[in-house]
Amino acid sequence: MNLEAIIFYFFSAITIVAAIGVITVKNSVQAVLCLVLTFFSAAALWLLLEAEFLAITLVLVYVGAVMVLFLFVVMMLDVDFAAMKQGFAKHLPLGILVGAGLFGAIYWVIRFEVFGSDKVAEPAKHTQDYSNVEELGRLLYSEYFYPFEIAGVILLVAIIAAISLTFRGRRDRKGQSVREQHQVLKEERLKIVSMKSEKIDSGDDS
Amino acid sequence: MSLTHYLIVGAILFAISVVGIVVNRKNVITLLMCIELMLLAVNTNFIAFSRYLDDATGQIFVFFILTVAAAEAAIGLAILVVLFRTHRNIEIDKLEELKG
Amino acid sequence: MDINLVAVASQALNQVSHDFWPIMPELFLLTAASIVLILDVFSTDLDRKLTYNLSQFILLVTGIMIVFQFPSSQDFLYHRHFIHDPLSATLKISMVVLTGIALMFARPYILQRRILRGEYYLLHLFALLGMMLLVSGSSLLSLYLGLELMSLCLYALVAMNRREKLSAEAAVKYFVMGAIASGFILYGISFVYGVTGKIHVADIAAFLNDNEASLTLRFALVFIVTGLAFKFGAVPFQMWVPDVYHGAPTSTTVFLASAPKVAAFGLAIRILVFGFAGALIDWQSLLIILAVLSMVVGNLVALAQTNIKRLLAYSAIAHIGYFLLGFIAGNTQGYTASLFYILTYAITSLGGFGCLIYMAKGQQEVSQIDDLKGLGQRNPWAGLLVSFLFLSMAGLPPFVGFWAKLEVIKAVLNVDGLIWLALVAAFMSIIGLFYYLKVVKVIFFDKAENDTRIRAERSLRLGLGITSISVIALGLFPSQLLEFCKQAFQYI
Amino acid sequence: MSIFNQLLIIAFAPLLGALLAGFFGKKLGKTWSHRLTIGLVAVSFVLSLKVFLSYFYGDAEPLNQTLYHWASFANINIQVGFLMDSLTAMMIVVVTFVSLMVHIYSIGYMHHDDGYQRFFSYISLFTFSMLMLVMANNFLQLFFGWEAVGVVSYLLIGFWFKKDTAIFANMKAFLVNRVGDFGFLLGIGGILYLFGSLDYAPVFEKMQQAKAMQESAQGALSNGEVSALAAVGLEKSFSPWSGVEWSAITFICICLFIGAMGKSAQVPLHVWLPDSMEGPTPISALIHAATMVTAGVFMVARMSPLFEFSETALAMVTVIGAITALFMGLIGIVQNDIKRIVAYSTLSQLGYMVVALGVSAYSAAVFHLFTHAFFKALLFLAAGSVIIAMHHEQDLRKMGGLKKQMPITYWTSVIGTLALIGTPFFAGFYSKDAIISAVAEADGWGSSFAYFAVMAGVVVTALYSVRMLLLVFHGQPSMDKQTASHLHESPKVITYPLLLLAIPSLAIGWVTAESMLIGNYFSDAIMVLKEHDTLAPLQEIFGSAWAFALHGFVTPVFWLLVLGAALAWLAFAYKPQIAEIVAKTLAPIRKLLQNKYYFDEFNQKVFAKGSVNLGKFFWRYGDKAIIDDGIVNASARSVAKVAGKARKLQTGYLYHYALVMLIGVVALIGYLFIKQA
Amino acid sequence: MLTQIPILSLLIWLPLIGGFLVLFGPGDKLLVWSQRISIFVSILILLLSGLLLYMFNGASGEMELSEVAQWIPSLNINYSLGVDGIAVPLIVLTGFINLLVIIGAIGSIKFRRAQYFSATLVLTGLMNGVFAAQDAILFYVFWEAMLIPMFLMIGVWGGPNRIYATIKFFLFTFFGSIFMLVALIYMGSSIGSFNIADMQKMPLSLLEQTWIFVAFVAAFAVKIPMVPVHTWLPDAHVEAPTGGSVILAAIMLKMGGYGFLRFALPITPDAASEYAWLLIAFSLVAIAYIGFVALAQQDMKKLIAYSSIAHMGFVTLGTFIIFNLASVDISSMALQGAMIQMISHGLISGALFFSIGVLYDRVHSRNIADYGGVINSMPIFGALMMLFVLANAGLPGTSGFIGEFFVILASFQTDWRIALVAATTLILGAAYSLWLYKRVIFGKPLNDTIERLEDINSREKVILFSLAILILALGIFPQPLIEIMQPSLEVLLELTDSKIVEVAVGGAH
Repeated sequence: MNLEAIIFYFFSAITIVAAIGVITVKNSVQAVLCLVLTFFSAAALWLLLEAEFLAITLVLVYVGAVMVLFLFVVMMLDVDFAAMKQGFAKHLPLGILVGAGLFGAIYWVIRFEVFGSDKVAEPAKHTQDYSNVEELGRLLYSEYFYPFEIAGVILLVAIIAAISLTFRGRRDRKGQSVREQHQVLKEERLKIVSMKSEKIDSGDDS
Repeated sequence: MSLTHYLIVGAILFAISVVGIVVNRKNVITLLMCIELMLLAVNTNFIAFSRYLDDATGQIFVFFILTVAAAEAAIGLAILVVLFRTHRNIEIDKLEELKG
Repeated sequence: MDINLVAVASQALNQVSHDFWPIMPELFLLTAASIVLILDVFSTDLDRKLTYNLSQFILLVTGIMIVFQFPSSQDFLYHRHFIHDPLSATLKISMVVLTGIALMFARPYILQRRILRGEYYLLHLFALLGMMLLVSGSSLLSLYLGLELMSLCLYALVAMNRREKLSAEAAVKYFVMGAIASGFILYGISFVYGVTGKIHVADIAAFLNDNEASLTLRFALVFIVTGLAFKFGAVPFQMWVPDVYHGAPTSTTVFLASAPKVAAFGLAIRILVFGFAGALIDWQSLLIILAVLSMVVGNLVALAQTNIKRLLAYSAIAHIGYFLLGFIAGNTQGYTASLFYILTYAITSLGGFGCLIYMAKGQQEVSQIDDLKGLGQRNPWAGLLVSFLFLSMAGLPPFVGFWAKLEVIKAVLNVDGLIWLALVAAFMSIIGLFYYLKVVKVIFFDKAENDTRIRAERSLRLGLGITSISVIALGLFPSQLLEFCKQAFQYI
Repeated sequence: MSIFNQLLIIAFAPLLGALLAGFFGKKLGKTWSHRLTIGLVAVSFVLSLKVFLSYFYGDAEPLNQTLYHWASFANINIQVGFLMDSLTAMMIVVVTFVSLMVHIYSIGYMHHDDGYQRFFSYISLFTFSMLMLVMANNFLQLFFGWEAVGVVSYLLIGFWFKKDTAIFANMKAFLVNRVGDFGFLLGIGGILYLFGSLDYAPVFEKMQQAKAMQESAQGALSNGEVSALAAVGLEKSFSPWSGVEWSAITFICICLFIGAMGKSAQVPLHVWLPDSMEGPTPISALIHAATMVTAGVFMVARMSPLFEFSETALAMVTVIGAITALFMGLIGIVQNDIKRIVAYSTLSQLGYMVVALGVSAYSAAVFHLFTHAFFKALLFLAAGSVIIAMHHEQDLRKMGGLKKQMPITYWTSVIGTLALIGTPFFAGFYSKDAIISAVAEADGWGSSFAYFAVMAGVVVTALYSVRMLLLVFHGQPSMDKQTASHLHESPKVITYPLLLLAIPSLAIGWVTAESMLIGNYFSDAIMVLKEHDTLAPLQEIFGSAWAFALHGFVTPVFWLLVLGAALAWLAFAYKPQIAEIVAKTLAPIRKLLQNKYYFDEFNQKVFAKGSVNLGKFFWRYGDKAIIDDGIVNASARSVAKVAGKARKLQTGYLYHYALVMLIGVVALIGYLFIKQA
Repeated sequence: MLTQIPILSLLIWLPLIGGFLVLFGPGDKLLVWSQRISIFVSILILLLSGLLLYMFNGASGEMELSEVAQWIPSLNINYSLGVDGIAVPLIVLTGFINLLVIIGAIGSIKFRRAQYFSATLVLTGLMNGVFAAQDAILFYVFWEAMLIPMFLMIGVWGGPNRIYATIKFFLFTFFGSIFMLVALIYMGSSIGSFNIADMQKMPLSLLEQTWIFVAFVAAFAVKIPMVPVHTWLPDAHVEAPTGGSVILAAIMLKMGGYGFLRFALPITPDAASEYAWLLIAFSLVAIAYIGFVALAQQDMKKLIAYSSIAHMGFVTLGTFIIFNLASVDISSMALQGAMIQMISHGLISGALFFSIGVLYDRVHSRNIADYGGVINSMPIFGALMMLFVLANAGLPGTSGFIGEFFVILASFQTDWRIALVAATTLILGAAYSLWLYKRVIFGKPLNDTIERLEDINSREKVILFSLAILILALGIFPQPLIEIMQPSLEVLLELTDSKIVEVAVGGAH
């Protein structure tokens, strides 16, 4: 077993264990941290695959920004996490069954007979002067400028949406609705109470 | 290491995320995390293919997926906040007013 | 080297400016929406009348632009991420119109409920942008991004009624399920990429032309079809539909049930027909299962509903089943039929959900079927128009829904061995008829609880009028719309 | 005026009267209503008589002419037209004459009734219908008349629609007749099947050919009948149930005869006739004695060319007729209602006619029809006269001794009775004796039973007729004093018709017998095969009408008659105790007779109740339980149930949704794999 | 000049436009004007129907007065109209019944009357469309669209259980016709034309024919209706307002028979001939079984509804018996019988439902037990009702007789047992009709209400007398009607010859 294999298995194991941790640990904060660990080890795997730029990005952007956002929300929301994992074990068998089924199906199409090393040979490693960032950058700004623009719009939309959903300005103010006023029924506003007419004692006030 | 090895890692991550979604009955945040896991599986797939095809397109794709995932996470969390404000909790179990 | 760079840059610029025209509507829409966004921030008008009017104006201009640059050929642009063909233009026009009508319904609704207003309109515009990019996408990447742009806007729109518990619940469900579906599609795409090494639909088609579809590719196809089915709301990926339609603000439901369906149709065409034409047999058999299940489940469960929004949601599921019939036929005629179906259905369901806004009294929502009681008595015109919509959904002549059903059934009948599918469709439409009749029954036969005439805003009356009049007008003269749909597929 | 035009007037004059009285009755008033209708019927009668005489004395040729084409398409041509020959001529005279008498009589009888105009309208309408029936030259028109007289009879029986018994009786009459019509219609279907036409002419022509064929091949063939039919292309046959084969002719004849059984009230379809006495008495005279009920006899006689070629049908006719003749007469003995006695007598006499048809003595049957019309109408009208005098009391036991107060009625009744029982020289004698001698001659299946029946019938007829005469007109009055004090002879509008009818009852026999019985008066209308000609021997003993009557005194028939009359006198006038003793000793038989052999009970329970219950059963279990609840609503319910169940799948829990989605994906993948493999 | 009038289009669109005019013009607020417009339009329709009779030649038996315009060119669906001798009488009947229903509604509909007029007129236009359409899809559009106004009519103006009834009516009919639609599309797309005449000529294998025939039977058997898919009819009739029942019975049921003649027989003759025995059997069941069921009814409308089913049994019997008949004469007789039965039943059942409406308007009950002795206070009505009841029982001299007579006679020519069963109607028909009459009309007045009933007013007289006159006229002299239909029926008979072309088996000898 060469070094690459050792690294692969090592980080794969961490990735998977951490991923399992994400869905099993009780505390959400711990879960997020598990996820962070998963990302880190996955980044290592990506490095093995010579995707340096993305591996770095994953750590910087994803772990640095997105996961922090997660943590932020988890902590901001006043949630009782103790009660949050009840009944977990009860549904586990079903979950494992489904997961195993899915995995089995996937495995069948990616098994070694299909994508094994004798079918798909690993291309030669890149030479030292190869820059992953440069290659991606060139592609991104030439061939993929159009999707790149769309991605920008998506981020804009995410900003708008996130703000409008969470921003608590004083914009929910009262106002009049002409239509509602049109449709008001007399019975809804006016209550006629029948009362006995008071007797006027003649003579008293005269 | 053959392509299959990496794909299997992706598949396992994918399966774990799916199991997480199905098994988790309480916490919406965990759901969101499972979705992140799922995207991670996808990304791993792409990168593995990209490597073995010796073609950068897959990595470009991952780049965009990461972008979208970030935006998605933002909106997801915003929705979560809205949910918390209306329900005062984020338990999946209690999201059952809409049914039938 | 510097000179060289300048030369390259100017050359590139030339090329870009030359190619600018086809994407002009999208660019306009984006720019204008962004400008309105800024205007909105500084607007002091609490009713956001300006924003609404500007939004409608933008839609109008965008629509006109699309008409003016209506292509007469099929061009792949921007490194083949963008396709400019009659189909995309056709779908874009339809979506612009549908969005415009949806906004007409939305305006009074959100005014009433004090929902954040400026962003509400703008998110519609951005969603429309996403849909336009989607239907023009010609690589899996641009399709994916368009889809996400649309979806993200829709998630936000569903959650917009921030004080409403149901709305939040719906949004969570929609978001989670939508994200899972996206994950599935992506997973599928990753395999497509892995097998073919390509992400452009044309390249995939070429690959399939030369190679037999491997099991892995077909496996990937299942994931992609799953994602598509989710967007359509086809059984068994329909679970979100009733809950979201029910929980979302009605104005959002109006939108959700119309234009995005058309966009999803575009997506399906781009992927399945442009990309996977070589695997037609495979996705055909998958779609058959989805179609049958959708027709059966949609119609059956709709039968048991008492909530009108859920009823319409299940009916939407059933309609997707019929819609898929045209797709299943796997030929131009079938796609035409499906396009016709989805367009007419979008119009009809706009009106169908719109009438709920029309009927709403103040903040009270119309949720139960029984809330429509006596509409025919209180407001015969409105009663008639609304029942036109429901009868059209039932597929009765002389409404447009009939032609839609006729078209898809005809498409299926032209395929050997699928007569049974037509019979299933016919049979399920009987069950469908039952619950639509139930609604018409409530409108006309049940006694109203009060006799007050409904006084609705002009935009509501206009919206309802447009939808139901077009339902009957297109029912009497479906030819133009049919031709419109037909020309969209002239390059397939 | 051509004969055809005369026929038009004969038929349509009463219709005109009916329409006038019916639609403008209120405006016309009572007097003008009866004047118009009577006038128009009188016109009809006069022309009928003229036509009849032209046939009786003038040997006029039969006339067959189309009035209009009712329906004609492809090669089918169904028309409305008239066939006039000796038989029809005789019938129209009977119809118009009795009708005229009844019209006149009704002026008195219906005087106080609210529905006076309506009544005249109805009886004129009846006259029209009956004329259409007898003058038809095709089966469609025959059927039209056949049903039309039924309807008018229905209307007239239910004339007093407030009376529950009346409206029950009229419905019963119509329905029982419909049973007959059911057969009749099938018979017509058979005619079309066999002859390809609904006109009489081609049918008769074919049958004449068959007759000629058979006569020429007499003896040469063992089964002449069938082969003669085969020779003219009528050999088709039916198989009503497996193993039995009927020739088409037999089938047709039996079907047609079922029709006749309904109309002419033959057992077991006789049940309506006694009940029909709920109608006004003039109706009973006109419809239920003289004309309509004889339509069946007329029809069979008209169809003699067909019946002649079916031994089976003839045997059936004989037996049915014989049963009716005897057993219905027996009921007459125990009845106490004056009209019902006459009704049963009618049944019995109809039986005689039918027996005669059965033994191929068509002429005798028709002749009896002819004479019977007069004396039976007379008896009914006389009974009506009595009933008026008794203030609508019809029970014999409450009468008696009316002879003094009502001499005209009495004497006309006596004439009618004598005619009925077949006293020589009276009209009934000629016809009845002819029938009996024909039956004696016959050797077909059932003819010996028939002979016994008709002979016994003579005694029975005399018995109940004389009994009625004695109980009504002789003996001690048993009515209450109030009635007794007001007893008087009926007015002239009533007695004149009695007198006018008494004349033919007395004399028509010896005027026409020779020509109609043994002469060839009917030769152009009735066809008899040589070997069936049971009337032939009569020619030898007949001599003249006078001689035949004298000969009548020495036949056993006469003595049976005397025996019956004597028994009646003995039991009901001389020593009433005898009647009581006999009644006691034969109590079960008496009970049987009084209950009319339980026919009504049986029909009521089995057919009426049974049908309604069957209908209810079908409705409850077939329509409601099986189709509606079992299939329609149940499927709707089960769909709703499934829908409700399916709805539960939408639990509202996100993880379930995801699970379903997942299962969906896995299932689709599985499907893909399976398809692959 | 006359021949240039697009009379069929007028007959379809005039009532439709009139109906919408009434609905959106004067409405209920200006009821008088609604009434005037409706009556005016109805009279115009009747006059146009008369003009149609005049313009119609009919000697050839082919389609006449054709109008063709492109409608949906991409599907080759045309707005194509035309009539032959089968359609003309039905259109005239529709025009006639429409006028009567409008007149009848004036007195008996108490609320939302303008809408009722409008529904009636719209219905009339659509029904004319059904009879005149020469394009299968156009036919189907009218066929289905027609359900909507009828659905509303029963649902809005109907009795207490109207909703069940009207939905049942709608679903039953839809159930049948949706499969017909599939069949029509199947044929249309395989020959590229939806023209009915083209479909009649198209070659079809026996298997195809069988399936298409099943679809046709599903559609038309429900409509006519045949046992066992008849149960919607009694419910619909009982709950429908008088006018609705009249239209339903008089015209809508006829569409089933019309459909058999126009579609099932000529398009799928071999399948029809193959399964004729089955339809004959069901027809006989309808005649006998339903006759008994009618006998058990306690509700007047239900009774008449069941009797309608029994009478329609003769239509189907006459239609399908032709496959067992060799001679054109007798086949013509059977078809004539079926057609005349349709027309006549239109008049008679219409008249009976009007009569029941007359009673219902006065007593507000359809229960037989609530009546008795009506004739005492309503003699004119009693007399008319007598005629209708007798006509219903098939009395010669009324129109009710002819159809039954022809069909029984024709069926006798194939098998006398069929005729035997069919002829039971003579007894059963008379039994339920007369028993109804006896219980309702005859007898002593049941109570004060009955005793004080007013006889029919002049409006009702117009309706009932005109029907009575037609019933009698047709019964006494049906030849004009027969002449109109005969050539077309002969053409139809030619079309029922076998379609299957024997393919010569390649000789390998």
